[in-house]
Amino acid sequence: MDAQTLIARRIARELRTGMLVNLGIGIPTLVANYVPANIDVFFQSENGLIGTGPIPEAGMAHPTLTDAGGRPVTALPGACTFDSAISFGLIRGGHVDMTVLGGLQVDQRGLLANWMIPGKMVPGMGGAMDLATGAKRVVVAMQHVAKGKSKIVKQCSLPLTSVRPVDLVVTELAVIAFSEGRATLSERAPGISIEEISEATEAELIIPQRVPEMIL
Amino acid sequence: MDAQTLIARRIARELRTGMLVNLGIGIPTLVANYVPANIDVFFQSENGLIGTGPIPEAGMAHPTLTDAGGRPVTALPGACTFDSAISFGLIRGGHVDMTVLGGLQVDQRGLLANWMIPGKMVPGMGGAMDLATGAKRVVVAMQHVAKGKSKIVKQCSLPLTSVRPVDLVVTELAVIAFSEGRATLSERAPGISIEEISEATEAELIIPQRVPEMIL
Amino acid sequence: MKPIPVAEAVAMIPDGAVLLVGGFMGVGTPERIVDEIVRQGKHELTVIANDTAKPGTGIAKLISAKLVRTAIVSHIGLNPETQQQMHAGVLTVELVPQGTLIERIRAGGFGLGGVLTPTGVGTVVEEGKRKIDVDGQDFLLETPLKGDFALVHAFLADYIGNLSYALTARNFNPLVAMAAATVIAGAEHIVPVGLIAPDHVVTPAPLVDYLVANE
Amino acid sequence: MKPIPVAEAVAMIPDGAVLLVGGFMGVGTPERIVDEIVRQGKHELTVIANDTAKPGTGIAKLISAKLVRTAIVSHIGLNPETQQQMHAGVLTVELVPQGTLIERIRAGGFGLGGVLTPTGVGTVVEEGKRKIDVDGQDFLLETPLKGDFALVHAFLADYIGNLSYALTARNFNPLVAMAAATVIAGAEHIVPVGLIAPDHVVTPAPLVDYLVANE
Repeated sequence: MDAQTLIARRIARELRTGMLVNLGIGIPTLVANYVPANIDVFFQSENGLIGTGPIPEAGMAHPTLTDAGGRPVTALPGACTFDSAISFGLIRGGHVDMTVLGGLQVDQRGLLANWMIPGKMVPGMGGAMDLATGAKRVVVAMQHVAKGKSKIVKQCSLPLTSVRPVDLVVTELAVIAFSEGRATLSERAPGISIEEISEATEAELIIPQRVPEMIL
Repeated sequence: MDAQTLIARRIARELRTGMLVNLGIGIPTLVANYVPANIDVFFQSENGLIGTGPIPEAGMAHPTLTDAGGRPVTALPGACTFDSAISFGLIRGGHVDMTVLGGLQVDQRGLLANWMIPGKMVPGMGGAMDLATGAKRVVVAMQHVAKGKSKIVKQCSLPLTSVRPVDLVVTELAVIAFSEGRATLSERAPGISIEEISEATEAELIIPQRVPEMIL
Repeated sequence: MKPIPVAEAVAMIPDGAVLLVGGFMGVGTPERIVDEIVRQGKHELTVIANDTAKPGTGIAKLISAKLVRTAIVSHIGLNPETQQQMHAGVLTVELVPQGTLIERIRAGGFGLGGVLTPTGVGTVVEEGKRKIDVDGQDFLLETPLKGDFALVHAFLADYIGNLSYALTARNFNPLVAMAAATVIAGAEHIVPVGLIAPDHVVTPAPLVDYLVANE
Repeated sequence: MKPIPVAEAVAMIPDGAVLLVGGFMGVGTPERIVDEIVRQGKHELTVIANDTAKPGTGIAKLISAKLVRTAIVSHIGLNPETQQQMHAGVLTVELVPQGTLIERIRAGGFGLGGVLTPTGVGTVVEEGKRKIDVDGQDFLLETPLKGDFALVHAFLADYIGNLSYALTARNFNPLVAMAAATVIAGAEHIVPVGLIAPDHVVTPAPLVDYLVANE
């Protein structure tokens, strides 16, 4: 299983029936492909849709039914649409039960940087700051290491997305949970040792006596 | 013509095609009966309706089509409904071109008191404070004198509705316009002399050389 | 979401709860839920709503049954019982301008820290509140309102909880549905999923916790 | 309200105007109005909108034609030309979190003094802004945004200017229609008065100043 698939599958196991879930672009989007059987969730697209379904078959799209990137989507029965003020009221007001966001860095208190690299491309924060600040639960989907450097750092060197800590980071190596300003290694990827994770992690991790393998 | 009819008819002459107009309870409500021919205005009911029509015929009402007092109304073709946040966004945001409100007192700068008499009944301000503060033009419909006392006063003794001055007061005796903190007698009711108005008015009035009679 | 009996829905509300209630002079208030609250005799309630309606309708039934300790409303003029209980000191009434009230509820539901409104500046409404100058104009800082339960009345609901409203019965309903920990909704008609067009849904299903069955 | 030719509508927009534009990645932007602005070559525009779309669609056409001096948006990541012009110093881009941006526009249209949001606290977004403590939590005071013209794209319009929107093409449109001195709307279909049900109208007719004819 490649890294992205592993991360998406593991995060999909966080879904519970009835949840309103917002998926960011990149790896987070893949989570929708692995919703466990018997789990029914609502996917929100922040451009104004709840009940987002899969990408339409060729020739069956409509130009006014799109995701946050402007790409065609479908809507499931029971879907609803709304304006951007309501969309972000749902997000900021804590009505979104879980958001899955990409990450550039997460520090050991759980603070996330995911929206810009100074001096490089500045795409704009879009909805990321509102999602990271307002969603009931924030899960970060990212590779553990980029260009040889840990993305789970002692302190973010990149501009923060929010000062509200994330709840969970899932990488191709580990699941790390954040609470009360501390990072705890809670699961290992299949076949990955605690030592390998520690070595790939700049942040200080609390390592419990027993660190189970991810169930995917 | 009785006082209320005279006031309502005179105010109706302030209406212009395309205006969005909100009428308060009491005399203001009567204004809708005297809209001049060839003038098309939108009436807003702040409980969530634009395009309010007349009271329905017996047996032709619906319990969910009501005015701000909860009484049955009709809706004209092209009417629309909305929630209370939008309704007051229209009011506070200056999208209501004109509101007609009842008054207890208006002072010579144009400040209005119309929502409570301390020690007596306290109905609550409802939408009056938002209307007096936010509508583009505020017109007060009231009797000139109550219980022998002028209602156009030097300074309001009753609690203010807003510190934003009203634009026009229409009584059964006169039309008084307010601008730059001063009250100007701009019209007399038919058959009423300037002296009669001055005598019935506690506030200082600017009296131009020529004060025409109201056209009704 | 299988609709539940109204008695079961109301049984979840404890004495002392803060209720956000839809409706405007009784229009758009969930009457069956209100009736059941009276039947079960929930006490010491705080009611946040536009008004206390007219005797015999909507929120007025809660007032008449003396179940309300605090009412945060914009208007009580059509309900003499509210006035009597207020003067007798058994009911605390906080009067809020209507546009401010609905924005405070919205701020509560939309995760905002408050509302900056020109309404009430220079009047008794400003007492005890912070004034904030923005570009030379004064605004009152009005704080968010939230509730333990929202009581919502819709025209159509579907079986996952999407709601749409009828005409002037919409009023406070979509806003209170955003601002409470638990949302209980009644509807004139409960229809299969997919029968309310996506563009006509006003309150999205995930906001609704319980749908009251039409028995 | 008789619909007017798009050229006539756009002729009212002066160089240097502040435009509030509906749309999200080009979906729900009034393309014909945008095309006409390009044809008439309106210069030094300020555009307030969610994003600058992708090259060849919506607001991106204004960027490509170098008509925009300032863009107040939440996202420019899908439009490399915006980035190039920004780096070349010919285009000023003010990046605003999306939820803050839409609330600032709403505040402008709804007569509020600003928005108190937790979004951006402790990040670069808070630079130069007031922080307001409400009940022990910090919020940023974000100021209202208004425009000279709103450019709105609806699905249905009726001949007095009521508007309804289709699916995700709604987005910023109903909000920008509240926040501009003059509102110019285009629609997929213009229908007789009465054909849009009152509950399905999203933008009330009195807000719309000009309706663009479908030629």
